[in-house]
Parts: sequence; C-alpha cells; structure tokens
Amino acid sequence: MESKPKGKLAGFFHFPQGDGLSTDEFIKGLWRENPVLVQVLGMCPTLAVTNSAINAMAMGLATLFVLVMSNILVSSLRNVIPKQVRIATYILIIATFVTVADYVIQAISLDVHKALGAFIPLIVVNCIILGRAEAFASKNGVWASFMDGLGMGVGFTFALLLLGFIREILGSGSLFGISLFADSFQDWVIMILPSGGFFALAGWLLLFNGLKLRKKQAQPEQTREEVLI
Amino acid sequence: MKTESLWFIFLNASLINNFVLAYFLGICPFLGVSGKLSTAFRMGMAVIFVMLISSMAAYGIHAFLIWVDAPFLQLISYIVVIASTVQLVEMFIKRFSPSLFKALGIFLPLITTNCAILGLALFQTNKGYNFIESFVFALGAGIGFTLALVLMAGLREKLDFAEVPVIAKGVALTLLVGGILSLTFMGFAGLGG
Amino acid sequence: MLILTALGALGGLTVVLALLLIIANKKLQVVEDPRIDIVEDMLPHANCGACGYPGCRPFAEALVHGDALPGKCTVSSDEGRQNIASFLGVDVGAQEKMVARLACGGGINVARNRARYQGLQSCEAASLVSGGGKECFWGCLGLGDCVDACDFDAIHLDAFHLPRVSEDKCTACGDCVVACPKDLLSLHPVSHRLWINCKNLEAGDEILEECRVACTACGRCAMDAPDKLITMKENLPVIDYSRYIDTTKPIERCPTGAIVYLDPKKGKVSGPKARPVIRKGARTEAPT
Amino acid sequence: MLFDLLKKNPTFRHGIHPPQFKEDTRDKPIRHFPFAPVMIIPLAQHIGKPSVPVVSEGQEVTRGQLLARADGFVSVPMHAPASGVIKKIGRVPSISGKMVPGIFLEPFPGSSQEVLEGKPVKVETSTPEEIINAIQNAGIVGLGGAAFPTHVKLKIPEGKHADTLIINGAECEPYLTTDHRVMLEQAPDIIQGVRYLLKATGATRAIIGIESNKPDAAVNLRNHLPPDLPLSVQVVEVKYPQGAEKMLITAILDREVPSGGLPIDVHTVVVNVATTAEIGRLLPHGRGIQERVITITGPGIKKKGNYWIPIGTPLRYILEQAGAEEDIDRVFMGGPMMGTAVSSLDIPITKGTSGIVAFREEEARKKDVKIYPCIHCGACVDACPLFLNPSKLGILAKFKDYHTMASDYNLMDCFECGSCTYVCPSHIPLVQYFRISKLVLRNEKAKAPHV
Amino acid sequence: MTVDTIQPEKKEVGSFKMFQAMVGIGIICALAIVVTYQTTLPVITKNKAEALEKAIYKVLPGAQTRKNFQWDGQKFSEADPSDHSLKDVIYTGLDANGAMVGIAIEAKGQGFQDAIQVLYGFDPEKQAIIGFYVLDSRETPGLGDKIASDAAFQENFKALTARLDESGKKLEHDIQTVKHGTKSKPWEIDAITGATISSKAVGNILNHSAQYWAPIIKAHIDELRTH
Amino acid sequence: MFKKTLHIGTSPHIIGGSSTDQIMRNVVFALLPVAAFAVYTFGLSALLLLITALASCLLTEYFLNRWIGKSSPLSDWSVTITGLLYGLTLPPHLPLWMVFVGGVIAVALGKFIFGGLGYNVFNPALVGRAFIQAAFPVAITTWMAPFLPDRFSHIPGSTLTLPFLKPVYDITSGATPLSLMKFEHHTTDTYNLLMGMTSGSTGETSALLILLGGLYLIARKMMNWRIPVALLGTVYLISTVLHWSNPDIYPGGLFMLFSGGLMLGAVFMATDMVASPITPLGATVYGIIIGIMIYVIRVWGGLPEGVMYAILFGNAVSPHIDNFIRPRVYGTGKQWSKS
Ligand SMILES: Cc1cc2nc3c(=O)[nH]c(=O)nc-3n(C[C@H](O)[C@H](O)[C@H](O)COP(=O)(O)O)c2cc1C
Ligand SMILES: Cc1cc2nc3c(=O)[nH]c(=O)nc-3n(C[C@H](O)[C@H](O)[C@H](O)COP(=O)(O)O)c2cc1C
Ligand SMILES: Cc1cc2nc3c(=O)[nH]c(=O)nc-3n(C[C@H](O)[C@H](O)[C@H](O)COP(=O)(O)O)c2cc1C
Ligand SMILES: Cc1cc2nc3c(=O)[nH]c(=O)nc-3n(C[C@H](O)[C@H](O)[C@H](O)CO)c2cc1C
Ligand code: SF4
Ligand code: SF4
Ligand code: SF4
Ligand code: SF4
Ligand code: FES
Repeated sequence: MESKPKGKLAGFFHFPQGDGLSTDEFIKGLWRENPVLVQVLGMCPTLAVTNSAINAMAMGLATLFVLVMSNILVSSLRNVIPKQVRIATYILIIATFVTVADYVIQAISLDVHKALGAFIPLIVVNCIILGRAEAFASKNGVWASFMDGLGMGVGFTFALLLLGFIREILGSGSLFGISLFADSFQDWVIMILPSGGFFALAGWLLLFNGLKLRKKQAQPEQTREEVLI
Repeated sequence: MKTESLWFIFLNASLINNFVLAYFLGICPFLGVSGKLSTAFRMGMAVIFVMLISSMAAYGIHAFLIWVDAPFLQLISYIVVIASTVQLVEMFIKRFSPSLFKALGIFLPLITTNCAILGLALFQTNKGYNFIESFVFALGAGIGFTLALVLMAGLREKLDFAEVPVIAKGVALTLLVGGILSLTFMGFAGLGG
Repeated sequence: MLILTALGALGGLTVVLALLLIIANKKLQVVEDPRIDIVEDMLPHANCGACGYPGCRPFAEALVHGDALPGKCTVSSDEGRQNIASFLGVDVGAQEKMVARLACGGGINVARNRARYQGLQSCEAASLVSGGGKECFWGCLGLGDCVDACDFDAIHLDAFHLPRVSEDKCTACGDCVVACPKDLLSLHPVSHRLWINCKNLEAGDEILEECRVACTACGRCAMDAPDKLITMKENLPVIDYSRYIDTTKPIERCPTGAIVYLDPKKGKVSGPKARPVIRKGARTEAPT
Repeated sequence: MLFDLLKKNPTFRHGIHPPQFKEDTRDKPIRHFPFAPVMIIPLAQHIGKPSVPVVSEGQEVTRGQLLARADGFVSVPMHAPASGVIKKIGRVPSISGKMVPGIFLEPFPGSSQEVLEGKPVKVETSTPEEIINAIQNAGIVGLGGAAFPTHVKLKIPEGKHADTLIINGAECEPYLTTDHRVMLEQAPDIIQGVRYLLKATGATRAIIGIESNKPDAAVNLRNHLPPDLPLSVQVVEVKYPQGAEKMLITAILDREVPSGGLPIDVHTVVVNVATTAEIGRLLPHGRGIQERVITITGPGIKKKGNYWIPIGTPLRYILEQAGAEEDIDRVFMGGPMMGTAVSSLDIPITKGTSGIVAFREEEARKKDVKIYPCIHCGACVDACPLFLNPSKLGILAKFKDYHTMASDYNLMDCFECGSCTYVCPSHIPLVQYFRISKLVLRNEKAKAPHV
Repeated sequence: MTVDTIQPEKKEVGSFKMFQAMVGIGIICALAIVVTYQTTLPVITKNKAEALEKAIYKVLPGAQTRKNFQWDGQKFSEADPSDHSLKDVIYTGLDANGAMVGIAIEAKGQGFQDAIQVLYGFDPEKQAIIGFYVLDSRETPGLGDKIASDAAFQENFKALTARLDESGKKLEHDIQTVKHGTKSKPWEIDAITGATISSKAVGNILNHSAQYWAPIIKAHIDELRTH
Repeated sequence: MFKKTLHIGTSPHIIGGSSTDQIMRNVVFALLPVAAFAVYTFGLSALLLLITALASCLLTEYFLNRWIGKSSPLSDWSVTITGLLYGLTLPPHLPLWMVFVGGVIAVALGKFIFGGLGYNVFNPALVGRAFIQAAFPVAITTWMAPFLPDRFSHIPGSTLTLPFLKPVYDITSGATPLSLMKFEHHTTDTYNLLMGMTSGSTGETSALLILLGGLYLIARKMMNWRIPVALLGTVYLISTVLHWSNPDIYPGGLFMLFSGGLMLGAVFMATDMVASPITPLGATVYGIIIGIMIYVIRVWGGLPEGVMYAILFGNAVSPHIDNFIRPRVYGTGKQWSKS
C-alpha cells in the first residue's frame, strides 16, 4: 500500500511509480479475478440480461461506466468520508451514476432500455460495484482505482458477452441481432429462457474448471525426496 | 378496467414468475445461503420480512416523489430509504427481541443491498400496484423466494452426500440444480390465466 | 424549481440517513481487537487444528490474547511464524518440527496374513473383524486410513502396503494418529532418529513366522544402548526420548531389524545383523 | 383360512425372512463330544472383567473344578472342562485375533465325563441373593450369544421391579437348532430353571417365547408345564430378529423398551432357554458350567448335528471330528446373521458360542458381490425392526458424519441385527458401517474428558 | 507480552463531520441527477411519444394525428398528451382531413408467462377491431411472442367484429380464440399453432377491453368527435 | 488338513433379496411391452426414436464414466431404463437429432453431474425431456395420429430432419386427448384411452400395458406401490369430486387417469426410487403432492399436461419429505411409556 498522503487532496493525482502496477490492476479483472467467472459476483444481471449479445453489451457497458465513475469518485473522496458512513455514501454515489446511466440509455434507445428492463436500476445493488468501492477504491489512489474499475468492468462485460454470445447464437440463431443461419435453423428456445441462463453459466464454469483441472494434472507436483519410515 | 386479482398477484409473484427462478433476482443469496436448510429457511423469513417493509417504504416514497414531482429521484431514494429503514428495524429488533435478532437479524444487513428487494420496489412501482396490491406482491415474492431457497437447500443438503465429479463441485453444480428447478417452475406458467 | 425539489428531497433524505447512522454509530459499536483479523490473515488458513485450537481464527485470538505462541502452528513456514511473532512482539516459541512416525515394518513382503479380509476397505473396518486377519495383531493393516486422513498429502502407501510419511509435507496435525485403529502412528520431533519399528508384544523366535521383522524381545539393543537409553518393557524395547542420544549403536546387533535408524538421506537403516527383508515365497498379494 | 389369518401369531413390525436351513440338524439329538488333546480356556469368555486363575501350571484338575475365580460382580468363574493337567497359563488365541490371557489344559487320555459336584442350592430354601450368587458361582453367562453374566441381569436395580420373565426360545438365526433341541430334550431342566429365575427376580409370571417353526418344542414344553407354576408358552411369528429381546418383548407383551434402556425398564427380564436349562441343571448339584450345546452345521460340514461340547475345545478339532470339507472358506461362530467369522481355526469355543457354521467357497462367494451406491429403494427402512433409516445412516457413515448419525438418526439404538444389510439390493455393508461409526463415537466419548 | 506495536485505530470522528460528509455528497448527487434528467428529458419524452404514435398509427390505418381523451367515469375530456400519469386514456386517430379514423385503446391481461400489454384500434362505425399491436410481453420467444409478429395472426385483426347487442351494454358475440385453422365467424380469432395459450390470452384481453369500452364509446361518441 | 486361508468379513454372512442390477433389468422387461406397442402404434418413426434415445443415453453414460475411470458403467442397467423412458415420453416423430440432444442432457446433466447412479436428485429421463420441451417447444407439442396406414413403410420427414434444422411435417397430425380437452372441451372415450387408440407421446398411449408392467414390478417387490396408488388416487379423487360439482368445466376422473402421461409417469417415473422419499409415509405424501400438482397444472395451468413438471417438483421436495416425515424410532417418543 502506498505511503500516507499528506494533505486532503494529496492522493488525488497520485500516480503510482511505474506503469506496471496499474496495468496489473487492469489485467487482473479480466481474467485472474474476473468478477463473474472467478468471484461469482453480480449474478443477477449476469443471468438476467444475457439472452442476447446486445443486451449483454449494453448491460456490461452501463456497469463499466458506473464502476469506473464510482471508483474514481470514491477514491478521490476517500479521505473525506468518515469510516462510519462509508457504505451509505458509496451507495449514494453509485445510485447517482446508475440513475445517470439509466437516463442516458433511455435517451439513446428505448428498445434497449425496455429489453434491460429493471436491471439497469439494479446495477445499484450489484455486489461488484460496492465491493470494488469498498475493497479497492477506498484504499487506493485515483489512477489505480480507475484502472481497477476499468479492468473489472471490462472483465464483467467480457463474461456477459461470453454468455450473451452462446445464448443468442443457440437461442435465436443470431448475433447482435444479425441472423447467422438460414431460416430453417431450429432455435434452442431454452437458451433465452431463465433456465438457459443457469445452464449457460454453469457450462462456462464447467469448462473453466475442466481447464484448470487439466492444467493441474499436466504439471504434477514435484516429487520430493520422501523419507522412509 | 379490470385489474389483476390479489390472488393472482400472489401466485404470479411466488410461483409463475418466481423472483429467483424466472426473474433472476436475489441470485447471490440463492447461491450463497442455500447450503443449509435451517439457514436458508431463516434467510427466507428475513427476506419476507424485509420485502414487506421495503414494499411499504417504497410505496410511501413513490407517493411522496409524485407529490413533489421528482420521479428522477426514485432509484436513489428507494435504495437509501430501504437501507435505512431496514437498519432501523434491525436496531429495533436487537433492542427488543434478542432471540429474534439471533434468528433473523444477522441476515438483515446482507439483504438490504440485494437485487430482490430493490427489484421488488421497482416492479411494484412499474406495475402501478396500490398499497394492498403492493403488500400482496411483496408477500408473494418473499414466499416465492423462500420456496426457491428452501427447495435448493434441501437438494444441496442431499448433494452434500453425493459423489459429485470434481469438475462440477461448487457453484457450477448449484447453478445446474438452479437451472433444473427453473425448468420445473415453468410448469406453473399460465396458472390463473 | 426542479433543482430545489431535488435538493430538498435528497438533502432531507441524507440528513435523516446521516442522523440515523450517527445514532447507530454511537449506540452499537462492536469492539474487537483488529489485530485478530491481521494475525488470522497471516496464518495459513489450513484450519488443521495442529495448534490445539479448533481452527486458525481461534488460534489467532489466542495469539493476540497472549495465550499461545506462533510456534504452535506447524503448518506455517518459519518466516510466517517469525512475521507473526514480530508483529505481536512476542517470541516465536520455537517448536521443533514434528512428524508422524509409524511403528511397524511388517509390509506384505515380510508379514503374513492369517485370513483374508473381505468388506469395506478401511483399516478401521478391518480391525473390527478378528483384528483384520493379519497374523500379527498389532501390525499395520495397510488399507490406508491414515492416508485418507491426511489433508496434506504427506502419507502414501508403498509397494508393500505400508504407509510412508513424507517428513517435508507432514505438518504434525495428528489426524493420522487418530485415524489408525492400531495406534501405530505417533508424533515425534524429527531429530529423534532411533526408532523401534514394531509393536508386537509377543516374544521369542516363533513370532518370526508371523513377521520377519518383528521384535523378538532378545534385549540386545537395550544392552548395547549407551547410558540406559533403552529399556525393555512388555517384550518391547522403549527408548527414553527425554534423554535422547543420537546413536546407531543399538541397531548393530538387532537380529531382525525391528530397531532402526531413520537417516534423513538414506531412509530407514537397519543393522548389519538384520537379515534381508524379502522373504522367499512370501505372498505378495495385498492383505485384503 | 380366514380364521387362520385372524389368529396370527404375535410379532413385531418390520424384520426379514431369511431361509431357515434348520432341517439338517433340528432332528438330530444332542450327542456328547470327545475331549480334544488340548483345551484352550480364555479367562474372559463373558462381558466384564476376566476371571483370575486359582490353579498353577502343572497342577492336575478334575472336571468341574474351579480354574479361575470371578473378579468382582460383573465377572464369572471358570471351571475345568475336563480332568487333566494345566499345561500353561499365558496367552491364548481368541476370536478377536488377539492373544488373550488364558489357560492350556491337557486332558488325561480317556478322561471320564464325570463332573465334580458342589453344594446344592435348593429353590425352596434359598433367598434370591443365594440363587443369584449360585448362578454366578456356576459361571453361567447368557448362552444366547451375548455371554453377558446372567446373575448381573437378575439383580434387579434399586427402584425397579420385574413383573414378567421371558424365556427366549425364539432362535431366529438361520441354521441354529441348539435351543430347539434343548427345548425338546431338557424340558424338566427348563422348568426347574424357571423356578430359580422367578424366585431370583421376583417376577410373577414367566412366558416362554417360541417361534412357530418349532411346534414340537412348544407342544413338548406345554406337556411338561407343572400346574403350580405361573409359566406359559407363547408361540410367535417366524421372523428375524424375533429372538432379539426387544422384539420378543414387543411381540409377547406389546411393550417397547425405551431407546437406550433395558428390558427391566419395562419390568421384564429376558433369559435364553439354554441358559435357563443350564441353571436348572447345574444349581441343584452345585456344579459349574463346563460344556454347552452347540449346533455344528453348514454346507461345509459332513456330520451336521447338535453336540455337548466341552468349553475350550479348539475349533480345528471340532471341525475335524465333524468331518468338515477340506475346502471350507468361511467359518462362523454363531449364526450367519449375527455370528463372527473366525480368522483362525486354532481358537477355542467359548461359553457364548451357540453354533458353528462352515461355508464352502460357493456359498461364501454369494456375499462377495458388486457394491452399488444406495438407490434409496427403502428395503432397509422396511426391514429395520427398530424403525431406523439405515439408508441415510449408511450414506452419512460413508461420508464419516458420525455425529449426525447419532444425534439425528439414532445410530446408537441399532443392535446390529443385519436385517438392513441382508435386504439391501446394492449390497452396501451397512452394519459394518454402523459398527465402525459406533466404535468411533465410543472412542471419542471415552477420550472426551481428557481434551 | 503486551507490546502493542499496532494500536487499534481509534478514529474518533465527530458526528458533525459525518453529517457534513453525507449531506455534502447527497447534494452533489442531487445535482448530478438533476442535470442528467434535464438534459435527457426532452429526448426521452420525444422518443416515448414517437413510439406511442407509431403504435397508434399502426393500429389505426390512415391516421395522421391523434388526440388523447381521458374517461372520468362520466364523460371524456381531452387530456395533455405529455402527461403519462393519467389513467383510462384512449386515443382517437384523425386522418389528414381531421376526420376520426378510429380509436386506439390500451389493454392488458395475463399471458403465458406474464402480463401482455396491447394496443388495438377500434372502429366505432364498423363496430370492429381494425388493428392490433403488442406493446409489451414476456411470452416465450419464438412461440408466444409470435402474437406480435405472425402475419397470419395479424390478419385476424383487419376486421374483428365487436358489435354491441340490442341492449347496448355488452357485445353481441364474445371475441373468442379458436384453434388454428378453425376460424369460421367474424368474431373469432384464429390461434397460432404452438401458441394457443398466448393467442387465447390475446382473445381474452380484447374481449374484456371491448366489453368495457364499446358501450362507453357508443354512448359518448359525440364527445370524442366534437372535440 | 484344511486347504485354504479362511476369509473373514462382518455379519450378516448371507444376503437375500434382489440386487440392484436385477431390479433394473426387470424394469426394462416391464417396459418392453409398452415399447413394442408404441412401435406398433406409431410405426418406424417410433422405432427409430426409441433406438436413438437408448443409444444417446447409453453412449453418454459409457463415455462419461469411462472418462472418470469407473469400470463397466453400463452393468447396472439403470441407464437403459432412463433411455427407454426418455424415448417413451417423446412425441413419435420428433427429429432424431433432438432426441439425441435430450438423451445426452438426460444422462450428463440429470445423472452424471450428481455422481451417477443413486445420487441424482431429479429424474434423469425427465430432466432430458424438460430440456427438450423448453428448447424445442413447438416440435415437442406437435403430435402424430396413431395407426397411420403407411406407418411401417414411410419414415416421416420430421424424424430425419438434419441436425440443427427445423422439422418439416409431412404426415397427418393428431391432437392429444388432453389438448382436445383443454382447448376444445372435448373428452375422449375411456376405452380408447385404455387401449391406446389416441395420439400422444410414444409410450403413453396404452395405459393398460403400463398398468400390467407396474403390477408385475409390484408383485416382484421391485417397486414401491404406495407412490402410484397415492398419485393416481389423488388425481382420481380430486377430478371426480370437481367433475361432480361442475361437469362442464372439470373433466371426469377416469379420463384424467388414462389420458396423457399420467399412467406412465405414475407407474414408471414417479417411482424412480433414487429421487423419491424413502419411508412409506413419505412415499405416500410424495404421491399426493405430485397428484395435486398434476391436477392443478392440467386444469388451471397454461399447459395441457403437467406430469413431467409435477414429478420434477416432487423430486425437488423429496429431501424435505425425507427430513420431516420419519417413522418413530422404536423405543422413542411417548408410546413406549404406556407400559
Ligand atoms: C438381532 C438379535 C438377535 C437375537 N436372536 C436371539 C435368538 O434367536 N435367541 C436368543 O436366545 N437370543 C437372541 N438374541 C439375544 C437376546 O436379545 C437376549 O440377549 C437373550 O435372549 C438374553 O438371554 P441370555 O442372556 O440368556 O442369552 C438376539 C439378539 C439380537 C440383537
Ligand atoms: C418452454 C415453453 C414455452 C412455451 N411458451 C408458450 C408461449 O409463449 N405461448 C403459448 O401459447 N404457449 C407456450 N407454450 C405451451 C405449449 O406450446 C402448448 O402446448 C401450446 O400452447 C398448445 O398449443 P397447440 O395446441 O397449438 O400446440 C410453451 C411451452 C413450453 C414448454
Ligand atoms: C411421464 C410423462 C410426463 C409428461 N409430462 C409432460 C409435461 O409435464 N408437460 C407436457 O406438456 N407434456 C408432458 N408429457 C407429454 C404429454 O403427456 C402429452 O404428450 C402432452 O400432454 C400433449 O400435450 P399438448 O396438449 O401440449 O400437445 C409427458 C408425457 C409423459 C409420458
Ligand atoms: C421402478 C423404477 C422406476 C425408474 N424410473 C426411472 C425414470 O423415470 N427415469 C430414469 O431416468 N430412471 C428410472 N429408473 C432407473 C434408475 O433408478 C435411474 O436411472 C436412476 O435415477 C439413476 O441414478 C427407474 C428404476 C426403477 C426401479
Ligand atoms: S498405519 Fe494404521 S491407519 Fe495407516 S494403513 Fe496401517 S493400520 Fe491403517
Ligand atoms: S511384528 Fe511388528 S513389524 Fe511385524 S507386523 Fe507386527 S508390529 Fe509390524
Ligand atoms: S442392523 Fe441396525 S439399522 Fe440395520 S436393521 Fe438392524 S437395527 Fe436396523
Ligand atoms: S436397502 Fe440399500 S439401496 Fe436400498 S435404501 Fe437401503 S441402503 Fe439404499
Ligand atoms: S447480484 Fe442479485 S443478489 Fe447479488
């Protein structure tokens, strides 16, 4: 952790030494600490809005926006906010950005807004956002928090897209609304139904588990000299 | 115009469009707190309780915001009011019934920032329910949530003693069971229609 | 106008909320030593219980309250223990590394079975059926309950169905000691290298029929041991580890190899008089 | 026919119907058995403290002479099974696989069956205490299998009372016919034994419970009933484990022994018929027990039958005398449902041995079948006479959740009758699981105070 | 043993500071929201109105403009088109000449999964439904959601009889959904195969709504025209 | 003189009753007449469908178990039942590729993932069917008329649809008795239902053969009779009472019993012991719950048939039934104190 900042705003534009660190903040959210695939957080939007790639994308971007903005604001205000009212203020901040995102999406496309339904406002309660604010932004500088939010947000979007792709391709035979196959393609309706969400995510997790297991098996632990007894 | 009957609102919220299995609200506790039956049940009770409270709170706020003509504050005030109301109630319970607090109280903070609660408030507003309807809706949603959670907990307790392949251990298995439960609940579709 | 309403409404809300939180903050503060969390984080989270506490958290509490010393944690690295010690400003409470040791050398190459056990493949289960069918009642059944009990992958059965403990991996959590129905495993400091590798309470050369490496209670090791390090009790030699001397003298004349020296490099070393352990025509099937 | 259905014999609920296999031996009268060249007499043939030798190596003893005295109340003495020389006092092989303290006795060649007599104990003139002491001095333990010292059971604890004495002649184990033969051949001894027992316990009535597959035994006993004795014969349904005391009490008296309790909690004392007959036979002569009736049977035995076998006769000798097949693969002491498989033929029979069953390879292999996971078929639940849930218990045991087994599923009530394992289509070794679980829990409990 | 190198942080934060921080942030938030709201409001309102108008013109072929009317239980009165909070609003569609083409009515009812919300055009002259549009539904994609897109199904609503009987209080024939391919009466709806339930739901919704509105419209048709 | 080393093991040393593979094999036997009649009724398409269903389940089971190293995975016959039952619940001319997909899902998702035989919490065959029903709702609710004259010479086009393509139907379609009842208020004659003269899923049409198979299994003690009896009794009772109160709305008891998948479900699927409660009373309660739910879905729900959903729901509550309905253990409770 960084050294103690001197003035109130000291940490505001405090760039960490070297770029390596913040790149890492960014990368880790993509894969190693991916909020959906590894930490299994924010499941509701993940499952609910991924029945098409567009929705997944919109949701991901909206979350990304809120995540980045709230991370920035929280980290810049982190020395002003007393510990006791931390959570309450974070929620206020997050709710604000969510409201902003909600109206912006509504202005851009009513259709998308309709498709995402109540889930835009529900970004407020997405555990990832509060989690990052609490676990990262409240302890780190603005730049690092920004990278962290960006990484997590992109990671989240990436995971949503993974789900959105498979659900839309199988479920509607299209991707981003563009039909992929001939008309005679048989849609797998289940994939756009709620249960399909569960199955698709479970499928990805199984796949990753399988890969992890295989990796483990591929490099067996070094055999150490065993002492006979 | 004919409005939905209370019975139907209840059925719809609890079974047909079960919050967890059809709307994907409150998945985190559904995955997280469904490991043990007793915990799941108490969690369910706590959720019903919080849902009723926040539904009423949301109804009040909505009326207030309409009155001051500031619909854009809906989200932020819902979340703030629900969170603080629940906290108030928590303190109240802690003070007056320590045993109840032990049983339900520990879940309260966990629940406040949960999709299902906020979702409930937003849905009831979107659907334009009046006070009684909101109440029934909240009750139905809470009971539906509890049902899903308790069913899941029973199955998971049983699966604790199964030779699950390593690859499926953990969240993946829970999700798969959730998927099958969700399929099962599709049988309720069209009920009361 | 809109701005005023907004400010009024939201301002009001935050005022109420702030008041609420202030009250809550005043009324319900939980005081817990924050060092407990920090120390818990420094522990290995194995929750193995080797420290004598039900888990890492209780141990952390004990550490912070000064009821225990970091050295009790056998799973943590030296560095880890040192870190906790310096964080809390206490002694490490250095404890010598302990390992589990097996007091039987009767693998299927040297020990005979009287009957063949069928049923659940666990030592606990087999030992309930006529002691498990091994001719030596005290001997290892080789079904690996200790292996299953070990969370650290430190025990494996060797080719002769005898468990081998890896000194590196063993954390001395004691799970295998509890698991063995024949009480063959016990925890010892690694430096104790002179070892009685048998528990058979019978005496005389007849028992070599049952097991080639059994202790016949001939008593030579006790005679040879310097400073009365070894005494014979109930037909078995007993090493007084409280005055342990690192010597290989006692194993020199043992005719069976029931007393061994556990060399860190060469492994189990038995004396020159002990006959080679592979018995001609021995049954090689597992003691099932 | 309808009438027959209506007057069905009383029984308990659940249980199983294994094939009986009793035809081979039930008509074979009890015969005497020769003395083995060496007798092996463990000092602990009963539940409780081992007895203490009162003879020394090289000493000559007469049949029926005291070899070892009881060590305290829960202990019984040992008597010499044959006249001969004490060869050694040391460790002897036992059924547990362990070498245990015991005596080697070498009978004199051609030693007679004569038995040393002691001071008679008369029913009419003795107090209950005297009778109980006499039973202890005779070295009598439960011959039904558990080998629990009978006098301990008869000593009614303070504050309790017995109103009924049940004589257990059910003999529900397949293959075994000892009790059957005893009831046919030793009715007067049984009647005499009941007199002692009634006096000792203060019970006001006695009932002999006999499974309906032994009608001749019931008729024989009824014919011998003296008019002055409050003794009756009750025929019960053929069903395993009808002979378990809890089940017999339920069948005959419709009482349920409370969980964790004893028959005396429902004012009942249960004694096996052979035990009763032994009391009636030994006490009037002041003798000690030196032999017992044992059924030797099973597909691996050529000369199946019921024999008086001196206690301490090694198994190998018995099998040789009874003409066992060369390829016997499993030998049990006791019946096939509850008995113990022996790992060595060098062990002796003890007071608790009620039968010896030898299987050849074909029969033995039938048990060695593929184990499937529990399919929740419920057969075990329908079989368990105690209404436990063996399926759940088995699954919990497999995952080593022993505490839940005891706290939620009444593991400790299980008396290991084996009905569940018998019926399980997946061939899960349920009883074995339960034995381990109980042992682990008992060990834990024993260690608990130190932690 | 009691060396406390790290003291538990004792932050004695004054209540006022907490108060200050909260309210301060609350104010910032309020400002942010209001600004967004005000900037996006016009666009959103426009979008919404367009969407509604599009739907209205769709169910009332030939309509060019529309008027909103609110029913207060007694009579119709013209309503502010931008006020979304009003209940019981119907829309009249006027052609280029200002003549009334028909009336667009919103209706709602339970479908297979959730409520279906529709808009339909009613022609008071012909006493028939002349257009149909699904505003919102959560029916199964590829199955129930065909009620919005299936051409054959839309065909039903080119002229679906909703004639009042003599009393003028209710429809002469209930609007009814029948199995696919069995439509024989002008007041019947030919269901979609594989989505009979959703089709039936549409029939029910229209029937309920028409039963309610047709008599009212008939009695007050002048109020709707004269304005 | 005795040649062998003795074997030792724990008591009991004898075992009785039938073994698991024996039970499973007998269920297959009981299902064979049903399958044969299905082929007779619906012809080649049904035959191909059953073969595909069996093959997909057997192959999935075989390869998955091989993968985790279990030996002889098919020896217990249970997956044969799964395959057969799964096939029997599908409409006869469902495209074979869909059949295959569902079979893989049934075994992989319904059984293997939970640990294989004995550990599945839902009925695998129904998991497969539920998946297919949700994935391809149109195909699975399109029915074929029975006893078509060319059923043994002509394979319907839909059966042979290429993978991932929509089926095209070229044969006479039929309406099931339940959808006739639900959408057209027309009840089919009980005799026709009993003898399998109606359209419907491949194996559900002949109630009589199903009943006979069930009776055989019950007689051999390989099936818990309480479940079908409670289930059928509940449905019959509710429908009779309601029919009596208003015959126009509520169909009669016999019609309810013999139409749709009720008989097949009650006799062969609700009775799958792995996913049903273990105690006698529990089994009865389970049957009643499923019965009630079938009635509710059929009569008040959106779908014409609810057997599958009801059984899956029953599976989901069965852990709770096992938890709460337990027989009183001997010697506990109040009763023993009476003496
Ligand atoms: C499962 C089981 C079966 C038993 N079967 C018999 C039996 O058939 N005959 C018998 O005398 N005792 C049998 N017993 C022992 C009785 O419960 C009881 O201990 C015995 O009858 C008491 O008499 P005893 O002490 O004289 O042997 C059985 C016990 C159990 C647990
Ligand atoms: C996953 C699933 C989704 C369904 N969705 C709808 C639906 O949205 N609308 C509908 O009317 N029926 C729906 N159904 C019901 C069936 O398709 C039903 O059998 C059909 O409506 C009966 O109509 P038919 O007689 O024309 O085949 C659905 C069924 C399933 C299994
Ligand atoms: C055991 C069994 C269970 C079934 N369960 C269902 C079910 O839950 N839902 C369903 O729509 N069809 C189910 N079916 C198929 C139906 O019984 C029947 O073929 C279907 O009701 C015809 O439905 P339709 O009216 O939707 O066309 C099942 C069939 C069987 C054999
Ligand atoms: C009476 C009986 C009914 C069965 N029913 C089914 C069934 O409906 N579906 C199924 O997949 N397996 C069934 N099985 C087979 C077996 O129990 C099933 O494959 C297991 O669920 C797999 O673990 C049945 C077995 C029996 C004995
Ligand atoms: S040491 Fe003990 S537990 Fe380990 S294999 Fe040997 S007998 Fe079993
Ligand atoms: S004699 Fe000693 S070394 Fe041999 S098996 Fe027995 S205990 Fe082990
Ligand atoms: S062994 Fe135990 S659990 Fe099994 S049937 Fe007998 S009493 Fe019941
Ligand atoms: S008899 Fe066996 S398979 Fe059946 S429920 Fe009991 S343990 Fe399970
Ligand atoms: S994201 Fe919905 S409960 Fe966590």
